Amino acid sequence: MVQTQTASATKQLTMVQAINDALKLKLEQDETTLLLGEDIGKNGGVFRATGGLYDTFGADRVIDTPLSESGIVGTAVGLAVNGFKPIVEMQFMGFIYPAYDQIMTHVSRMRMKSMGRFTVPMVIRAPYGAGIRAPEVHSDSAEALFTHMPGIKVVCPASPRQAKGLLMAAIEDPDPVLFMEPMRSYRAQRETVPTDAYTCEIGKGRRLHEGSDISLIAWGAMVAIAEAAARKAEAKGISCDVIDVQTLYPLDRDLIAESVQKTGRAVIVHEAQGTGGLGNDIVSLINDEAFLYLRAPIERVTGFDVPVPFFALEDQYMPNTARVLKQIERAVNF
Amino acid sequence: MVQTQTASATKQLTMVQAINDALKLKLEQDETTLLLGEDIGKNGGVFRATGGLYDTFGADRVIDTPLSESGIVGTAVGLAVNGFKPIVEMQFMGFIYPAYDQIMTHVSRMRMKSMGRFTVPMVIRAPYGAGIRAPEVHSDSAEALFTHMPGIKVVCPASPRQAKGLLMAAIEDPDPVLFMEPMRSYRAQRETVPTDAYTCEIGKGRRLHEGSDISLIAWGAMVAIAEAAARKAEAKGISCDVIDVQTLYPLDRDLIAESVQKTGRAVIVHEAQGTGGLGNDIVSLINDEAFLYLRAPIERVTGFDVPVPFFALEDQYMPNTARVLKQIERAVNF
Amino acid sequence: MNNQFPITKIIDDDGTLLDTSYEEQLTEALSYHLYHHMYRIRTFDRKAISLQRQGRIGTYPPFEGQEAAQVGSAYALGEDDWVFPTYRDHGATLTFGADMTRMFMYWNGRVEGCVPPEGKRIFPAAVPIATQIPHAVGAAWAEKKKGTDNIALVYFGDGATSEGDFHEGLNFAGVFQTPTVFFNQNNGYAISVPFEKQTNSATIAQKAIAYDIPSVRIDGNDCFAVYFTTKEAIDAARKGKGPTLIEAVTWRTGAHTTADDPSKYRPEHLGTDTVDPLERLERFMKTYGHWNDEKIAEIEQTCQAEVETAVEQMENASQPNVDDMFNHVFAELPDHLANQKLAYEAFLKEES
Amino acid sequence: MNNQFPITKIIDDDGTLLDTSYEEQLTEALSYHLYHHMYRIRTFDRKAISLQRQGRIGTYPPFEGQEAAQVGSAYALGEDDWVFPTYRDHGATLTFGADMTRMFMYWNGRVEGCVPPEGKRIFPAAVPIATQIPHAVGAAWAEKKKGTDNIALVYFGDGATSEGDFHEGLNFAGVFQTPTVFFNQNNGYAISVPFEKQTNSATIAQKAIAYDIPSVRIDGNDCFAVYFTTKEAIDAARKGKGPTLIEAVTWRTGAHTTADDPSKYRPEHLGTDTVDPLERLERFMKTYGHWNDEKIAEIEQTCQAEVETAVEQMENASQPNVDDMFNHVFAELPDHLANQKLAYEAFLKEES
Ligand SMILES: Cc1ncc(C[n+]2csc(CCOP(=O)(O)OP(=O)(O)O)c2C)c(N)n1
Ligand SMILES: Cc1ncc(C[n+]2csc(CCOP(=O)(O)OP(=O)(O)O)c2C)c(N)n1
Ligand SMILES: [Mg+2]
Ligand SMILES: [Mg+2]
Repeated sequence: MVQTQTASATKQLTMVQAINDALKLKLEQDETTLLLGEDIGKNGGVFRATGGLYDTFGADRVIDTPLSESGIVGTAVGLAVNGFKPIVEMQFMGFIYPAYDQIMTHVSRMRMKSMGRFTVPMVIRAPYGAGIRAPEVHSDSAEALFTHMPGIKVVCPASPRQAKGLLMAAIEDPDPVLFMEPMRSYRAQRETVPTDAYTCEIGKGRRLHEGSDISLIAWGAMVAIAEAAARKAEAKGISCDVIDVQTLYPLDRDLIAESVQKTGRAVIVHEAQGTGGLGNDIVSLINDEAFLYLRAPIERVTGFDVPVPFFALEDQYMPNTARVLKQIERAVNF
Repeated sequence: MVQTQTASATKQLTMVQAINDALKLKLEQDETTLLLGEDIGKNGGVFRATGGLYDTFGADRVIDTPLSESGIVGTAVGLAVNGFKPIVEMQFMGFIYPAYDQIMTHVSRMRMKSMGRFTVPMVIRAPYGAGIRAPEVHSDSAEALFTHMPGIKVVCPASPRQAKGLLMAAIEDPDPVLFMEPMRSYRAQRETVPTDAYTCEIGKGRRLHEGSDISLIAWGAMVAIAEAAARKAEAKGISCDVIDVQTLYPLDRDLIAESVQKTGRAVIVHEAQGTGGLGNDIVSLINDEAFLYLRAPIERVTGFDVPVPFFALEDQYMPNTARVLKQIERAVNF
Repeated sequence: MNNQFPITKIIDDDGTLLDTSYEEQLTEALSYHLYHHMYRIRTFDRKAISLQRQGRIGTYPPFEGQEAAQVGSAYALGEDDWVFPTYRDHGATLTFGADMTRMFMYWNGRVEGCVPPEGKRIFPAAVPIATQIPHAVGAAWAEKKKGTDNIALVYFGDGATSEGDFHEGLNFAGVFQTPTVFFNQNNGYAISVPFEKQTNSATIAQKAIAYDIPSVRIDGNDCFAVYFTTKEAIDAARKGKGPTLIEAVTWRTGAHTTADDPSKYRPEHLGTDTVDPLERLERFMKTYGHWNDEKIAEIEQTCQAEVETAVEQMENASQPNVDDMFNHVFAELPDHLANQKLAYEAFLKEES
Repeated sequence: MNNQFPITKIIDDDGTLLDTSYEEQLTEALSYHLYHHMYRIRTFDRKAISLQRQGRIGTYPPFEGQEAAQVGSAYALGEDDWVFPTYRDHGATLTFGADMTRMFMYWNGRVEGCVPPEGKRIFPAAVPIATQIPHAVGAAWAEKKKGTDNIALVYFGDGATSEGDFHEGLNFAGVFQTPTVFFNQNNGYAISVPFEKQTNSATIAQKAIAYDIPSVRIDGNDCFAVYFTTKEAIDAARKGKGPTLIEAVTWRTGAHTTADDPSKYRPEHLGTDTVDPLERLERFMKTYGHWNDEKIAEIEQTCQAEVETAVEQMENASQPNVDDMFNHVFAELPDHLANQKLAYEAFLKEES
């Protein structure tokens, strides 16, 4: 038992532990990596994503900043163009907005405007999403504000193993990456995670379940909802192809197109508001790549077109298994 | 001749004059209206949209502010909840990003979070778009960042007459309105504009040309492109239904749905980058409302997925008549 | 710099009067009012912590230690003034007239908690740090434009001074000379980040120099210093003399929120020499003969009962209404949202 | 406040030496270098205006009047230092080593204009106001972390001080003691908004108090005051003494840009008493025997020729390349973008 389990080869980790693990490995491997953010030092981050790193790597590499998102991202631009690899934490995605100007006009455009002379290889980590009874503004899912911003990649893992591998890849990426972390999944599940360094390719989604009747397309915390709905649908005899998008920009167009070409039907699930949401891009993608295969209108199950409500109503806002199942049946019975 | 032309009833105005006219009328009609912005006072705005208003209404109502977009919008929130109707100018839409946090977390959510007790009936005017050989960042089309933000309406006129009527409606609206002004159209055309006050309904698009083969859907400066493409298509025997969307949030779903139900084909034209653009919402809308009528994939002609380039290449970035025509033919020949 | 902004006190830690010019104004009635409010909000605060521990409300940010700062300032406000609080200033808003039941509801994730009593000009607590500062400038500016003598008072923490909105708000106030009182509670920490890491300046008061706004640094645990300083700033604003920045130096006794563990980042010994603001007032009252055991007992009972009733009302409140999620986004429900609402209501019916 | 930050000069308007402690350092060589640079950038500037009028480049923001501020500061920089300019600071970047042809290209809408000569650490001009300020803090911080003695100098205008990024940047510099020189050109106006409407503070220098950063207010039209003050600030930064804010009081002689008409908002009489910075240096040089008509004529010819050549090169440059629109968005062209590029190239071929 002890031998097959080779203690050093894998660990059972939650997502937040896997993220911590990736950060630690990268801080060890690459001297130019720096962590910056509010309360990420002694306090280890409000979710403990950076727990222990301050003690190990010191205040020069794990840097508690002033409460100043634009200042954090703006100085990180300067650090990044000058040889460092800043990994900045926005305490919650709902607090990324003050840094929006810096991200829009500099982080994402620096390579373009200097024809590659100055580049900003930084990672912006942002815990996002509802479902943890947090106060107002803490529960936003703002991916669509960044997938409409050429020059930055957007990544969102759905499981501990993917979180570690994608974060390591994001840190190694020569371009800026917005790394969205589903708070609701931070401690939802433990998974066997390799102890060593590894990367998961940015730009690729994954198929979690092979099926023939309908494609379920989701990311982040909604992947678990899609999987649960798929199980219920399978019980009703509907075979689901379940796709975890993982990279929200650039999308893995081939994976999604192939899946819908096979099934002829799709339900896209996301937590952000439907209007303006990334789901619409995926509808467009399917329209472009699988029009003739479609056997029913594409369904979307998303947050309603309202601000994420205060937490007493957040469960009403978010897609859940029953809502997804209903749209699956609607598509199949069209 | 003189009598039918009733000099006081209409004027020939450019769009920027029509906007000036609307502001002037509202400042006269409603004592609570205030203009705030950078260089809108003595200077009359960098595009002269507020020309003459400082002299007429004085420094207390036409207010030159510090260079501080978040400060402008943030103080306007305070003015708006306390009895005033601020009409703020963002000098260019590319400079709205520093105010993004205020718009996202307060302007658009104040009614929601106070259950209607505090409301923010303000108008944010923002000249947008490429095509005038402006420096970097001055040419952004950022509508999709605001149509994904429940609680604010987004309006974008395509002609002088509509600009005046829509702006007056925006000022009268009890909710915040982002009013996008296509810089390229500011002086492109003169139109007969009624001298008196009038409003055009927010939430409604308009059909500019009736046709049966394909729906062309556009807004702002792209309406003229769509119309030109329609004329070329008509010459080739393709009959186009041309729709000016006008209100980008909430969309006039019925108008678009009816049109595509009739034609079975659609080309959506917008200037913003395709990925994450509002075009995808319209694709979704058509998927939802006209799936069974579709005879070809929906086409989009948009800015490429790159930052708006420096002006030597801006004509290459933007949709033009030839690009639109090509997609029309592609859809029709599908 | 420090010396330009010494900490002003009216009473000392042991309750003795330091600034005798205020002697006549430190009446028994004032002592009781301030004590009552401080005791009341402390009772609320401790109850909220215990409710959170029992899972009866959500994450909660306690203000224990900051009662003098919150009560002293809010007590100085006039009926028609505006208040712009943060998530930690419900002690102040309760003092100013917010409804206690709704305050509990707020911390239970209910949007109803943001709605002030009719006519009370209390803004929903700002969650994104510093964003409320320009709001207070705008609301005060509106009063000035209307020609009233109402003012706006805005609360914010030491951490908030690092955000752009702090800067932009104060700059506008300076330029337009709005009747705004900027009330800073410097409680030494922004979550885990100590003030010395937040900024290189020794004080927050000195930051007002950038905008040529008068400023003052006071002992935020001296309820009299807070009350009279705030009152003077408010009076100046009412008289058209423009804005003031007040830095009230105080101390958060407990955790940042119930989800926070200050032992992770705050050295044990820090704050141990800070005298509790209620105790400090008690000492003063006892020294100057204002203290009456019976009256105090009565106050304490009243407050306990009020808090218990509010908890009960919060827990007996009707269930959150799904309609509320849709109804307050726009003045009129747009068609697409009306459809979403209808469809969701139908779905809920089916499911049940 | 004003008195705390008097305007420092080394030479007077009439060219006489005021601060004799610098006497030895005001060498003939220095005079010529500064004159050469100032004359050179003025030649560029005037040429650019005339090109714009002829429609040969796009909208252009002239810096005439600010030559001493730009040259004096840029001339104080070391080879490996960083510069973060705005759209109006190409006088400074040309002095520091930017390529003149590319500068003309920039104002002709060519992205090539942002690319500095190999090894030159000149950032693309920041267009959104004040956003470059934190960049300079970060780049300087990186130098500190690497243990070099390089510094970063950032240019910004008076209007920029109202933006949140000014505040956040300076606050970071104070906290992390980065080797950053904040070089403000207070030219009295932000487009049409005069400094007194931009902020209530009498000076920009005093704003540094908020961050406990040393600051100084100088005559920005005195090239020696600018040069030596900047040099001292740079030296302090190199030696680990942290950031400095310099307010260089100057005057924009012309319009905000070629699209602007200052007569709309700027009273005629303003600025008339400002002595042109080149003329001021000329007076000094003449008084102190540095002026040599022949040498000056040579400088003038060299500069004219250089500018003409640069214009020619700009106009003979290869056409803008459509590929460039696609190729520099990411390190590797993503598939969807590669497809857009291919399709567009095919379309262009069809069309032609
Ligand atoms: C823009 C923004 N960034 C981050 C946060 C997360 N956050 C909540 S409270 C807090 C610290 C605030 O410190 P301070 O201003 O001193 O107020 P205090 O909590 O001490 O009352 C932080 C970082 C936030 N709410 N808003
Ligand atoms: C964020 C932002 N808002 C508005 C503008 C438009 N704008 C360009 S220059 C300018 C004035 C800048 O004034 P100042 O900082 O004094 O610099 P100067 O132009 O005088 O050199 C404005 C408002 C901008 N570029 N960026
Ligand atoms: Mg604090
Ligand atoms: Mg200026």
